[in-house]
Amino acid sequence: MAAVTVLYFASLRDAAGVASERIESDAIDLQGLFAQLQSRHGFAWPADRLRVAIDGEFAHWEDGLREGSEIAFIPPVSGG
Amino acid sequence: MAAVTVLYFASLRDAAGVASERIESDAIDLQGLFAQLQSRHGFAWPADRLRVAIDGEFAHWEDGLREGSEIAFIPPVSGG
Amino acid sequence: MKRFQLSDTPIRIEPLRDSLCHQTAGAFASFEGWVRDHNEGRVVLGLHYEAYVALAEKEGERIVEEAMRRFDIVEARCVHRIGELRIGELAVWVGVSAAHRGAAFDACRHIIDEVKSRVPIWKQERYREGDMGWLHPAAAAAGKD
Amino acid sequence: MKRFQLSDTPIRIEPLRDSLCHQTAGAFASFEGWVRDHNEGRVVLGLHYEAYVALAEKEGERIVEEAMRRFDIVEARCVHRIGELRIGELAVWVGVSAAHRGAAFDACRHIIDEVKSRVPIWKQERYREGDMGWLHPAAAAAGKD
Repeated sequence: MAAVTVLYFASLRDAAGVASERIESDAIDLQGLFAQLQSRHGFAWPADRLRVAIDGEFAHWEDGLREGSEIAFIPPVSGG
Repeated sequence: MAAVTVLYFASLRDAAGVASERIESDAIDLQGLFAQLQSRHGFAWPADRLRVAIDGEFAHWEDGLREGSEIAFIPPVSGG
Repeated sequence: MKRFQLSDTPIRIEPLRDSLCHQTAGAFASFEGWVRDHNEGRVVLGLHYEAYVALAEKEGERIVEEAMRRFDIVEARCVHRIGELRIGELAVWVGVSAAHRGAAFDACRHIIDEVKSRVPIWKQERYREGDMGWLHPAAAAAGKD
Repeated sequence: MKRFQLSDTPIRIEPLRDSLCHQTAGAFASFEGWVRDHNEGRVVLGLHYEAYVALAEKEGERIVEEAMRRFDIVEARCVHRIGELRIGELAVWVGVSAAHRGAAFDACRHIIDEVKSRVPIWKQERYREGDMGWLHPAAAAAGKD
């Protein structure tokens, strides 16, 4: 089990109903964590349409969960 | 014979020593006029490196001389 | 000096432009993104930009630094607004100075293309009918706006 | 309104840029040509732009009008300085607004390329050694600066 903070942005935050949450998860990687949160919040996005970041840097879906880290799921961007 | 005003710009004016001159010419076209002025002023430019204008519009070297018109020989431009 | 910045207040163009001046630079290209009054057939009254600030600042900086290495340019900067914007307001500014114009244009376009596709910033439009919508363009539509 | 102008006084960018704003325009691209302190290995102290004014104004206007027809843009303008200029001064400004950025960039670049190759304006550089020289680039060198 790892305790992490998860950040949500844009429509993902609207779906989650919160901008961030602290959760404990037994997922082995970020992909697994997203699957758990997707079923809890009903996210419409499949993981392959999102990017993921750990502690302010882009990460890979296969990366493991580090205790105390901050994880962000990043829906398609629309700046500019 | 046609009396025309000829305008010179940039290095062509430096070579002519004047910005404009009024001349009478029996040249049948602008190409012929340029040849006359080239031999008088010693212009280094061949006609095919220049453009020519009559009364503020681009013209063709084969165009004839119109009495009272203003003719400009235009060396390669360097604006911008 | 940071070459990429997020700003929650209106972007002031003149000091940005002046910061790119250099005696060896003969060319300057800039791009501005303005808030339009419509999008995909709907009337837009205003919009909100949200960013994942920590990552957006890093990724934006990487993009401009990459352009500094990849193109033969003198200086480059980009500023992106966040927060509430009105129609006509400046949402993003990119400026590039270079010895020659080809590199200035190419780098400027490269930076805005990359910023739009890589920097974690999201646009929420507010429509005449009272609803709002987040824009999450599919990768296939990238490069259109 | 003339879309192309010659100016014998410093170009003021802000009113030009503002004149291109339009609620349907989401993108704005601009180009500036600045006086460099060197050219082809020589130190340049300043320069002088001379124009065949009557024809330059007509040809410049034709170039911008052509761009208005050829590209999907909202508005475009160009101003070129004539007379004496110092190092760093703004020699030419081009601005284009459009719904989308591709057309804004393409039209802006097209206009400056055409202005440099077609408008009867000549640059005379003043060098550190005291001499001066008119620039008459060969057609083959077009598009370099």
